[in-house]
Amino acid sequence: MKVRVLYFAWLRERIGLGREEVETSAETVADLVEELRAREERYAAAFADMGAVRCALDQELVPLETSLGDAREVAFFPPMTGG
Amino acid sequence: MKVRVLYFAWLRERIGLGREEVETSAETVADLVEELRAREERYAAAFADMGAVRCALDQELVPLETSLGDAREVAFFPPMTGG
Amino acid sequence: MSNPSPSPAPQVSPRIVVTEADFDLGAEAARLEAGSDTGAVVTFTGRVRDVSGGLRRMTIEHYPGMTEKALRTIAEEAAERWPLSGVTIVHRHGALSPGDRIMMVGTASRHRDAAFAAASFLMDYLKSRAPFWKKEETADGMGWVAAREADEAALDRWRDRDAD
Amino acid sequence: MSNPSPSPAPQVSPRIVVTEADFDLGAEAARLEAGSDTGAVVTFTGRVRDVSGGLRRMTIEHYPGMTEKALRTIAEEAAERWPLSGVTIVHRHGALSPGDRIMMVGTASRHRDAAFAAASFLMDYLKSRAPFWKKEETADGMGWVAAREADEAALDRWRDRDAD
Repeated sequence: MKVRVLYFAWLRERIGLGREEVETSAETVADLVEELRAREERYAAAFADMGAVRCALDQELVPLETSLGDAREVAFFPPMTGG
Repeated sequence: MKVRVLYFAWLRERIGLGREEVETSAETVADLVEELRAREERYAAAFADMGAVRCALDQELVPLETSLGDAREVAFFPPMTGG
Repeated sequence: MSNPSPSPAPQVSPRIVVTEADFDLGAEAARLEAGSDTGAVVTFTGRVRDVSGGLRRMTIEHYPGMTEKALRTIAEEAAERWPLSGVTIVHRHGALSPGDRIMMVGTASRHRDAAFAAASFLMDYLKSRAPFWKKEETADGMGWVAAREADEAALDRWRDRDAD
Repeated sequence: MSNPSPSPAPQVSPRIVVTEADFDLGAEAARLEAGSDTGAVVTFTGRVRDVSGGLRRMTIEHYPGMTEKALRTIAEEAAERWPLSGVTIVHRHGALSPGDRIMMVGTASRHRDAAFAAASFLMDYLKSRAPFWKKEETADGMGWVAAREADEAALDRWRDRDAD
């Protein structure tokens, strides 16, 4: 299954890109993070502290345990600082 | 002793004037109200329900039991409805 | 030019306006925004509301000698309770029509909680402690607006606890 | 098992603006004032604060596909909790300087308590639930602004009790 993966703020900077298409067999968001971590050091660095990472599935905030289902877009970012 | 007495809102309307000079020997604001009530029916009507009357002495809100002291201005009005 | 030393509690000089004229909310807010340490500005604007659908006019009477003093006292009390960099109270008097602005309060602070709490405090005190009286003219005649018990009761929440 | 009665759909259509441009607070407040039953308008404006005295620039990144949706969800939630006649959220992104306005929320209601509570609610949710990230450039370099634990904790007060 193919998903669009987006990165924002310092996650984008550490990984070095803002979006990519990823071929994955992950069941949950957490599984996808594991796959990405295993790829390259920059991913492992970006996802080193998952307490500092938030996730949205098709533009809805979700916990990491959430099933990917047939989501088309997964986004990772630090805690938000709007306002 | 002479004090300036002011009336606002429906107190002004019932008494029929906005201010007057009053010669009084009252010790407290409540005493002054008694003197005014005794004067004429329109004062008695205006001061019939003292729960609906507020008072300021020299432009500071005070309770009715407050001593007149050497106050120069006493004001009577209904509960305020600003804002 | 670096000046990292923390400044002491700012000296706020409240802006108090009692006027028959309308006011410019944007301009009042812009005044409150001045100052490099202001992160948050809260404004409250009150308007003549046509509750019954038959309101023709509202007339606001006030106590010229006392009004500004009372508003200043309320504003200074707010500035003592919360770390404010600005406080504004504007209140109109005279004849107003449905939809007209009646008054505003504005607060500026570093943080949103202080700005919100102080604005809410200003409103609560202003409702019951500033010498304004509203008279409404409808098709049925004229009448003075009665004070709401809830407005007097609203003051209790500022007495029961310390501000913070 | 009895079904809870469905809450009435909010009458209000939130105004959501995500923009690089500055906004006009007076004009936004005037929009909120429209409607004969609006007695109270509360606005909150957030501004780029120069905490250290050395801030050169702030850049706000956001998530274009999600931002407006998230803001609308927050605004609709507020309109379900309080009887509002208007809700506005404006948030800027891109490069800002110290003193620049970042965002505003505005609420309109018949009564002041609803307008204040809803504005405070909007701010609390917006801080932690809308996809914006701030980066600061100072003389010492660039850095992402860290989320404050207090901002996340602020949401608890809206969970613990029913709105009223």
